[in-house]
Amino acid sequence: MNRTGRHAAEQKLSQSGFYADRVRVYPKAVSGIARDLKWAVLLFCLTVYYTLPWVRWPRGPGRPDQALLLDIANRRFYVFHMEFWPQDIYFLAGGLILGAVGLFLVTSLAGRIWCGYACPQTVWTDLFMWIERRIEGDRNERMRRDAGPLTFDRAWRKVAKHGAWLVVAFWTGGAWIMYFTDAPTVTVAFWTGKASMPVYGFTALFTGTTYLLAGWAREQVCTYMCPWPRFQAAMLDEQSLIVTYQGWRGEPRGHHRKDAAAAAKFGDCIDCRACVNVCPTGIDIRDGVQLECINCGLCIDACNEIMDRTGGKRWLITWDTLARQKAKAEGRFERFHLLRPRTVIYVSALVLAVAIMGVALATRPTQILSVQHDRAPLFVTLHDGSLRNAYTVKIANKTQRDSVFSLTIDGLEHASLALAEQPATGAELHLNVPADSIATFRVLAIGRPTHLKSGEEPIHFTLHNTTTGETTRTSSIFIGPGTPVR
Amino acid sequence: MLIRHEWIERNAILLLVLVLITVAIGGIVEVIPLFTIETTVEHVKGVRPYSPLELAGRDIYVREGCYLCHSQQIRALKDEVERYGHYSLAAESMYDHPFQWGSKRIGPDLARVGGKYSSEWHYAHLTDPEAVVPESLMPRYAFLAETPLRQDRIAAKMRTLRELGTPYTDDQIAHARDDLVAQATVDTDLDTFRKRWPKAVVVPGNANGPTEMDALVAYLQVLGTMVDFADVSTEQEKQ
Amino acid sequence: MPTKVEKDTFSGRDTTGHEWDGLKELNTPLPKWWLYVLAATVVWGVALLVLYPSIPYGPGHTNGLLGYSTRARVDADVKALIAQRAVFMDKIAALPVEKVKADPQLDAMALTAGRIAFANNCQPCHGAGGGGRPGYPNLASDVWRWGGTLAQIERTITHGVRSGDPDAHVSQMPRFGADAMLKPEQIQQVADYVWTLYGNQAASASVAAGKQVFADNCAVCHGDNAQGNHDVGTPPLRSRVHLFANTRDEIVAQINNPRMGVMPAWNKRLDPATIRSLAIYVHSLGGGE
Amino acid sequence: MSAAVAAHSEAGLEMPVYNEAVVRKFVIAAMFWAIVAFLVGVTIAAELCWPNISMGLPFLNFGRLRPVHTSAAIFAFGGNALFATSLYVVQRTCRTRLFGGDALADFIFWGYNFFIVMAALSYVMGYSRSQEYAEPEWHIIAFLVIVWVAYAVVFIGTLLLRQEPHIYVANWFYLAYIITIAILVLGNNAELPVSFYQAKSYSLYTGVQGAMIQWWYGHNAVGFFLTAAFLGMMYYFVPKQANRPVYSYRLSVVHFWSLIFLYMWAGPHHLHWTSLPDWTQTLGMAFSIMLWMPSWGGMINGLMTLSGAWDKLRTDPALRFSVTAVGFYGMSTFEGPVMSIRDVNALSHYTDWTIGHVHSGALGWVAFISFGAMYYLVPVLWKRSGLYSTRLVSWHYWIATLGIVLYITTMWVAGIMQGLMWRAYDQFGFLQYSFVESVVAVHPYYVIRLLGGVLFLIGGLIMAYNLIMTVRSSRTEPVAAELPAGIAVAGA
Repeated sequence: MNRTGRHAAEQKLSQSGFYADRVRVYPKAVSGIARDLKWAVLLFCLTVYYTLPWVRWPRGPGRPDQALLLDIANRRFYVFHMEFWPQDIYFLAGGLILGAVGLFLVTSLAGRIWCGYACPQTVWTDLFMWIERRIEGDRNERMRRDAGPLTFDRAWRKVAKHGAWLVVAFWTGGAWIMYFTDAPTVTVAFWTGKASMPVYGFTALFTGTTYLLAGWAREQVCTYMCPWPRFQAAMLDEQSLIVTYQGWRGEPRGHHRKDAAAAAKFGDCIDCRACVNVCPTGIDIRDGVQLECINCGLCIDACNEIMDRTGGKRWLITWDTLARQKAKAEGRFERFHLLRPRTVIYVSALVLAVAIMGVALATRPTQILSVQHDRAPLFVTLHDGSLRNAYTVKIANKTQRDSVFSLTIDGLEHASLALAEQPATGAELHLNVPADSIATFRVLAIGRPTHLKSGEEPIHFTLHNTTTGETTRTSSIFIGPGTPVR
Repeated sequence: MLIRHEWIERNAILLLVLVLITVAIGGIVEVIPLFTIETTVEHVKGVRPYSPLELAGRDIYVREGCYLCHSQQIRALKDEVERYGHYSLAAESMYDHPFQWGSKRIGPDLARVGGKYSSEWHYAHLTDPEAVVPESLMPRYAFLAETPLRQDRIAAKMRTLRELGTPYTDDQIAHARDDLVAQATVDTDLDTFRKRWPKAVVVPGNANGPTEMDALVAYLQVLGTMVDFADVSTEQEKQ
Repeated sequence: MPTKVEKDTFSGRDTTGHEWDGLKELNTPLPKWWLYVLAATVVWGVALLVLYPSIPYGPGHTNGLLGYSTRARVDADVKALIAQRAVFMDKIAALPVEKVKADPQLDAMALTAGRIAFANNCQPCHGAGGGGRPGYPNLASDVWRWGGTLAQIERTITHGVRSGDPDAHVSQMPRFGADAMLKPEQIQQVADYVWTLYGNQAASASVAAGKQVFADNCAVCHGDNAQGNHDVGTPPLRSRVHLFANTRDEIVAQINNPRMGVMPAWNKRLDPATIRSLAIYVHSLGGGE
Repeated sequence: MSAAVAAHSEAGLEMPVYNEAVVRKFVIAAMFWAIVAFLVGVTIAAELCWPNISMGLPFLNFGRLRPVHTSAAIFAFGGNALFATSLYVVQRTCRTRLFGGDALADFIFWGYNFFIVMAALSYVMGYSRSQEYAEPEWHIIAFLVIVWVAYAVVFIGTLLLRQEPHIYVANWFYLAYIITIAILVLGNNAELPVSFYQAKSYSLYTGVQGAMIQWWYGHNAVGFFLTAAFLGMMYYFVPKQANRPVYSYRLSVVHFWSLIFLYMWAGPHHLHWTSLPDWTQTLGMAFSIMLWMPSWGGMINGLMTLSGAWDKLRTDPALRFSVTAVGFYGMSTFEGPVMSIRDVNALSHYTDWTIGHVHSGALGWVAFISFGAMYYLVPVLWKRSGLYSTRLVSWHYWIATLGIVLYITTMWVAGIMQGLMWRAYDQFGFLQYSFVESVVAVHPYYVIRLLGGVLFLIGGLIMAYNLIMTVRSSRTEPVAAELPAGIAVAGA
């Protein structure tokens, strides 16, 4: 098997030294369909990331007008027309599960395209490499400079590159902060030195991590640190569409094709190493599927380019399944199997989960009623012999309007309700709860139950928003003498 | 360094000894000073060994694994101090064999539950938690009220604890069984009992002698009530 | 087993030369990034040890450059919280109790402050939530001895009952039996009468006689209709809620040799804002008039 | 392996006959206890959704069953898997039969499993010390100590009798675990029985010192039982299944010593903000952070061993479990140091975040690496030509992975929500939520967590069926000769 110069370099190191110097990868620029796709995804992702905090979404006076705002301090999460409270955080759990199953599905269909195209690590590394290339030149130029002496030319380019990286990293870290606090306000505060310490701290933290991860660590994150490649490797199967070198077509490889007789001995691969030179993780795809491959397909572009130039047939490296490759090598034909038990299960799980979440979102209550029975005293006897229980009632009004709620009780004989503060009693209480807030009331229920079963009875509270008409019910208990024990 | 490691790899006993030394260091540095540094357990007044009924209740608490859902440790955090009361001092669990600080709050912290609710509430709640707190996830402990408390072992338990350093007096151990019953009897003459066990909460009990639930409630009702924080200065709380 | 350093064909690295059950090891050097991150975490860890209390020695431990302590921090946090609320507490101290009650913000503050003060000071006698116990009034019910309005409650807390404070509530029920002010049969009769006020039955002749005894001896304090009198601290006897006398025997005992409660004056222990907050909290327990 | 066999026959050496009978017993026990642990776990997860399914029966209550679950998972399933693999690995990598004879090996098996049964029964009957992961009373622990000493004697004796000049890296880890667990158990179980005839005893330690010793024990039960020992398992089975040399011997050396040194310091991070003095908390936090890379050393060695054998993941389903296990190991050993930071811990402690973290380690790492080892071992030990069905292994893998995803995502989110609700203040500066409101809010998460647990249990049952059929079915023909290098596949 043809081993690359990279391994030769490592080999030298392995004989001495406690630690290995990293073998630098100098990916070469390439153009083609995979590259175009990657640019498109990159542009889309970065545009969304940097501009989304600036999109406005009017919500009325006194309320944030940022379309996407995760207001941790006030525990409100604004997503366009929707607003989430801490109790709604289960949508986050749902989202995480959807994300995980979605990744399972995508991986079993098309391998690690998440890694190759949409993962933030890939997107920012790509961006940083583009900057590197603009300043330090393409692969050969960079290798030559790095191998040469430290000239002024090399020095200023290095400084410029790291400077540019830091600017982008800072921009990235700054944008991150804007998702958690009003973007225009924090920008002004930031530059006038009036922002809070956490704002500066987190900006610095995310600037630093972006710079280190996308500028320095790059493919090492994917190879050594990220757990996802382990899972996805286990999730690939024979039917997954992955970047594949068509060995049956390419081998034996060789570039001595002076005459037709010699050419006939060789396969299509001319061993030009273009696929190796463009690889962002520095591997040789012709060795087959491997841990480092992120399925980005740049080697496909590189190979196609060479084939076009040398008059060979395109797609020597291509997207294909292992099963089809095996069949092709044996001269058989094999279809794609997109519908497999696994993918069907994933899709149905996804559809089900999306449906459940959609329904939950659409029917999300705009009010919450929480009723807690007082624990001390459990009940009070009044002078006329009637019994009174006290409850802490919390009403969350998640609408944007101040509302009047009516609270009623059923299941208790001769019942009346009162607020602890106000002596007046009646069958129904009217409670004001301001917009977007939780109000707490101490509610007294008075009754003369003639037969308390084992000292307590179940009762029900009904909350009716007179403004929106929404109704919520919850159950509680009414306690009297003769509690279960003693 | 790596060359020398060959020596270790070739000698099982050397490997064993080196592992032993390596793993011993962390524990020695972290544990032993907790016994030698005097401020580790704060010098505050009021903490006394558990009364016989409280001790019996505590044994039931331990037996039933209550610590799996309830912590007994108010952390030095603003919201916990507001919710549960003054943060826990090391002194407050100095007679706890073993400590019951817990590691998970499926239910609320109990470090200062003593006196927070009425004893009647505790009986009703232990019998059927959902009857008084409909949202509760707690299982029913009605069987505790039907199980008579074993009284014959209490003095032996107190003597065992005294051997481990709990300062039970001869008087306290001599009256162990009497006090066990007295604390679960409403109308007994309590003067001598109160002298031996200040701040102990007398629980209703019943004519047939204390049940396991009586003991558990007595224990719960004393939790966190022994130290009077009005008398504790911040200097005393420094560790 | 004979050992031989081999070269791994895939990675091009040397093995260590040993083999166990077919397993070999490569002699790959450590990844550089791994060492860097390890070094960074060690720097981080050491920085923590320098900045915070950490290293123990015999009788003590280092305190760290920051002078940090979790307990000092939480004390400061709680103080800040109290300071945040103090703005309101000062207003509470300055205004009469009804005005405090009328202001929703001050009311909310007072209720919370009162709840905490109640748990720390009042709960041992009056029970959690003011539920009371034999001899100690239930504050959540609608029966009051010394009055259940905000001002009356505030006054009771401030000066106490039979506390020795010059402004304390003081009253004395005569020992009708022990001092032979009533004959034993009169006591039985009046007890029967009071027993019916509780909603029970008794011999009608005795009740009628008792009613007369009551009008002659008791009504002056307890009221003609046994409705009680806040000025002298008499409870309403025509009620289902009683402090000392819940059974007929206890009624007799109370007439013979009455028990009377004592409550301390709190003005020496608590500041006016706290007392005012307590009054508002107690009033909110459910029985406030 | 084949190379080794060839080398032996060339050198005219006899292959020693190993004691595989005891390994087989431990494998069966591990499989049995795995099912028990998952089943009890599902039961108590259901009790947290609907508490009254315990019907108020004392022995079904959460407080008594939860130690059964943790002990069955850690000590019964994990322990038997470790006994099986350590005794298998030490024989082969030392090229010698177990020291001490077959009777002693059998005593370890029966003794240890008797200990498990005694412990589980004692919890449900109402004997517990109520110290986490150290619940058995004194007489059961006394018995365990005897068994453990026998185990140490057999293991160390085998090391001393070895026919190889060097001790293989897997055995370093196994040895460290055996020694350290002995120290931990003796240290944390110091207690005085009320009487020699009673199960009840009182711990020697009280309050703050007791807490420190408990978490010195508890954290290192995780560090040595669930980490170091399972790394030993990984160091044998991953290179074996991948048929590749271990990635880096030097990394093994550095991460082994740094791991066992640093781990012992990390206990106090379970006691942040408590009445444990600040200095101890700081030590715990600092050393937990330093522990990150030593932990990852094992992950790197496991994963990079696979370079060059990556395609095996598709043909060897057991390797799939091992690799995913290493991935989860990497995730939870990153999460651990993060949670040990004092301010993160203020939010995460006492919440279900911790539960999620523990299970990403327990389900993702410990269980998966054991599954991988057992799928490898069963055909080898019973001399079968391969597993009954690789398709069933795939089903097991997918169902179990989905179960883990449901479990850890919901617990993570639920934990953060609890933490946020407990510390939420309203605009006046008063606490916003009562405790019970956070109980109501986690209910849906508990239901999803239960579903995740059920999926994991179903996976375990599929595995049990597959392994039983591997031994019993005629499809997997017995092989008389030596063992296959990887796993050959009989059924499809």
